[in-house]
Amino acid sequence: MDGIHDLGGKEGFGPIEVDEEHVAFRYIWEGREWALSRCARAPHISIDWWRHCRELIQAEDYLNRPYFDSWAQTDLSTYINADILSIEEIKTGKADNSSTKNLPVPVKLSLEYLRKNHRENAIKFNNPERSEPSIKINQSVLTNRNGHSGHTRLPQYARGRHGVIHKYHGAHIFPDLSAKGIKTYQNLYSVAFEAAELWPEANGRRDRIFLDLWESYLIEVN
Amino acid sequence: MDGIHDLGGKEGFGPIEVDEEHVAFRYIWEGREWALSRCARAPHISIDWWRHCRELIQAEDYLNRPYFDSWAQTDLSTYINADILSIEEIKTGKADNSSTKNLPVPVKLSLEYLRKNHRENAIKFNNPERSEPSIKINQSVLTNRNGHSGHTRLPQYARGRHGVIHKYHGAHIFPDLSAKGIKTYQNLYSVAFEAAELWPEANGRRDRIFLDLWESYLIEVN
Amino acid sequence: MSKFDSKRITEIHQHLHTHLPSDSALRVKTLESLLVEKGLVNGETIDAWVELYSEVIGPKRGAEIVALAWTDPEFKQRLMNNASLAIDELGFLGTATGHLQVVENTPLVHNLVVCTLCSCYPFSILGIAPAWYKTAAYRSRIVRNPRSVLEEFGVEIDDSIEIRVWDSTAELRYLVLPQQPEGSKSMDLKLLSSLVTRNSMIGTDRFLKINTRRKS
Amino acid sequence: MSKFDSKRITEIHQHLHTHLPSDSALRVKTLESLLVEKGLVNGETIDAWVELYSEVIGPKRGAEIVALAWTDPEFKQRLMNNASLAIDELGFLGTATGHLQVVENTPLVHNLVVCTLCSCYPFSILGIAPAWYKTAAYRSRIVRNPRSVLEEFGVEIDDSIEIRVWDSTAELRYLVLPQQPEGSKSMDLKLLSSLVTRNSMIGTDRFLKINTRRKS
Repeated sequence: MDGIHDLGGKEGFGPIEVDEEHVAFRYIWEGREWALSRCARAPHISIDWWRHCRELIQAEDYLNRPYFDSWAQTDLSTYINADILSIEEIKTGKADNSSTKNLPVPVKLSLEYLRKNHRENAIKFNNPERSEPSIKINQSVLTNRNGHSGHTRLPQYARGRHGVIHKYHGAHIFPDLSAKGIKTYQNLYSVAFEAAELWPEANGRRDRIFLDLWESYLIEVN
Repeated sequence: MDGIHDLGGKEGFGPIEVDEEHVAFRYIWEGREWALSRCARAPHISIDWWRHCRELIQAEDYLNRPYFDSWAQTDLSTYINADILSIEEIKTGKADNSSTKNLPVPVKLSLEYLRKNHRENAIKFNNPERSEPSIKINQSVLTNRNGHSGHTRLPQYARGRHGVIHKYHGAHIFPDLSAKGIKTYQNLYSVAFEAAELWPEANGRRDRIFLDLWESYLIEVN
Repeated sequence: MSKFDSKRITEIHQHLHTHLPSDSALRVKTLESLLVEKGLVNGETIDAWVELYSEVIGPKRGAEIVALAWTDPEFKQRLMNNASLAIDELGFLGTATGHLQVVENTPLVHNLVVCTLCSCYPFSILGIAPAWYKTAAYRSRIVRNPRSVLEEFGVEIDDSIEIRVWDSTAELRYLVLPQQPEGSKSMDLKLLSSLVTRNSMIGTDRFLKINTRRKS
Repeated sequence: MSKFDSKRITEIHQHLHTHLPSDSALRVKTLESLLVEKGLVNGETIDAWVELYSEVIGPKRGAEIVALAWTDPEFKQRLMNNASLAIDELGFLGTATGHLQVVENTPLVHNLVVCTLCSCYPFSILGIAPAWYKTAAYRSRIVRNPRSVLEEFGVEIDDSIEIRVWDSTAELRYLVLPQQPEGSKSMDLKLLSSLVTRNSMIGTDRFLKINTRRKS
């Protein structure tokens, strides 16, 4: 979707707070939200659907509310959508337990367990049986001119632009369909764009921007 | 600039409050701000520079603060920029009159006067001596693919798109340069775009979008 | 130093973001009182402008233009050719109507007006724009999904009708000329103009009725 | 009814916008207490996850990877070939590093990482991302004006150096391998890793120094 989340190259967001204290969580609730997002999720969810639910937060909230707050709102929206939580429960803060009878009981995991088994959280998104690129390295490509109203990972700033295939990464889950609950694989490439191809003021600057793009975002050109 | 103001086609802004009470000003301050914007302006200002100053309001403020509030902030920024007001004066609310000695004294105008002479506020932006189109009606055109970081009136959603010249309006002040204090004229056209040329989901819809675009935004194509 | 320096304005906005009171009324009061104190504006002229756009100038003017165009073919011709000149005949020329274009609804065409980049509006004939016209929601959606926006306004447009959205990107303002409702042929100008809603002149209303008076 | 209905989520967000308390701490407390009460999460597991990312996992891990790559050419080779496999040797594989790519700075190349569409970050080797990495300001500007952003971070990059910005649009995470600072050849791994700043592994720092320890 052409939402507020698609920020690359947008202007008017002011300076960056660079002198930030180095701390994982500035507030207790930030840590709780991070941990909650690790422990539980609505059924049928995919990372792409979750991201799309975050993108759908009203633009002014997306820009104004704290970062992990938007995670909490996203989580809430997915639980409500899955009929696990209700607006009423959220308003009152009181759980009506009728809706969760058939859900698995959560296990208690210790810090020591999590530390030792953290590698289980390294999710693979590729299909190891498919590793043949259909576009060659150094091939010139043109990206799609349009996105669509669903979740997609071709940002506005890189649409309708010429790039060069830099690297092939195998076939990865295609996010546009994954966000609709459909798991398919598609070849994924790092594509290199000259800065001057993307930005009007970049003429003569020898910088490059690399994006990881799926095959159906790309058209081979001469 | 690719700022938050460039809203055409952006998604995620929710429903429209259609059942609005029909009233010119909902609050007294809205009327005061409207009137202030009619009565006085910083020297050297053009409508295009004023609009650019409004576009430069931080994105989160642009989306969250009331409409006429953003006019007040824009006015303030132009007065500060012209050294007529200072941040210090705005903080304290107390005027330091040293800076305005050479400005003209404002006249007192009555409602009756304003009503009778309202036509003086109908500003012309065209150059009547220039009225020869250089692109013919029905000619196909392609719009520029890029904007730039200054003020421009070619919205993102209509960049790099094909349209047809619908009507010629004479030579009008070119906003991109006017916003930099340079008054030039350029031919202005209404350009018609098929909905399906602009929006991925519009295939088959027989709607059209018309934009008023200056010659240097356009390239003639076959 | 250039007076047209985007970076300087950005810095000023950052200062204002920090130092302005968050209450809009206080912000405007600060601006007004400083300008008055500095002798840059006259307080009574401000009062007169407020009154002008609260009491005198509003969508009633646009409705009169529409009613006249329905009943006087020669006026309509002049209006379609050069609307600024035509409304000047009625004493309606003014703020933001120096370049005015009238776009006419027909059985096969529906027109809609927006300003996606700011909020341009033909003030001297429609008054102050409604709040929804200035929202991000209207500005973003109307060029992309005009039919779903119209549905929210309670207007259903048949697929066979072409929608034309006019995005006011230049100093040209638009007035939609709605279709005259059935059964109103014998009405006088005053009655006819009372049928014309403000929204019908922006395009978020289409089907005017002879038994309802202007609501919005 | 589809469980993947954007319109329904939009409506839910509107409800949440109206009904959630504005205080973020209260919002998260509501979520946590409802999930605990419903038996969907275990409170002690939540505690353990907080502790894991407060105490155990952080940019120190990335710094160890960098120091090892500087001193062990074979490890560096494995790291450049398949970083996920290489960090698994060190026990650092985990959240969001299932697909990891290391990009190496050279005298002629400087690498920078961003996620313009959300805020993807290689958590298991750098910990929780700094707040600036998740701001609209960083995400919008770094792909367009990397040099001016770097200046704000106090890093001046000569025009002759190519900047490569990696926008993490897929499930592939990036780690910048900074250049080893002059005069550090004889240092041991522990000392070397103390020279590596978190920002240098994202790309908003470039010139590591042997006499300053990690600040950020």
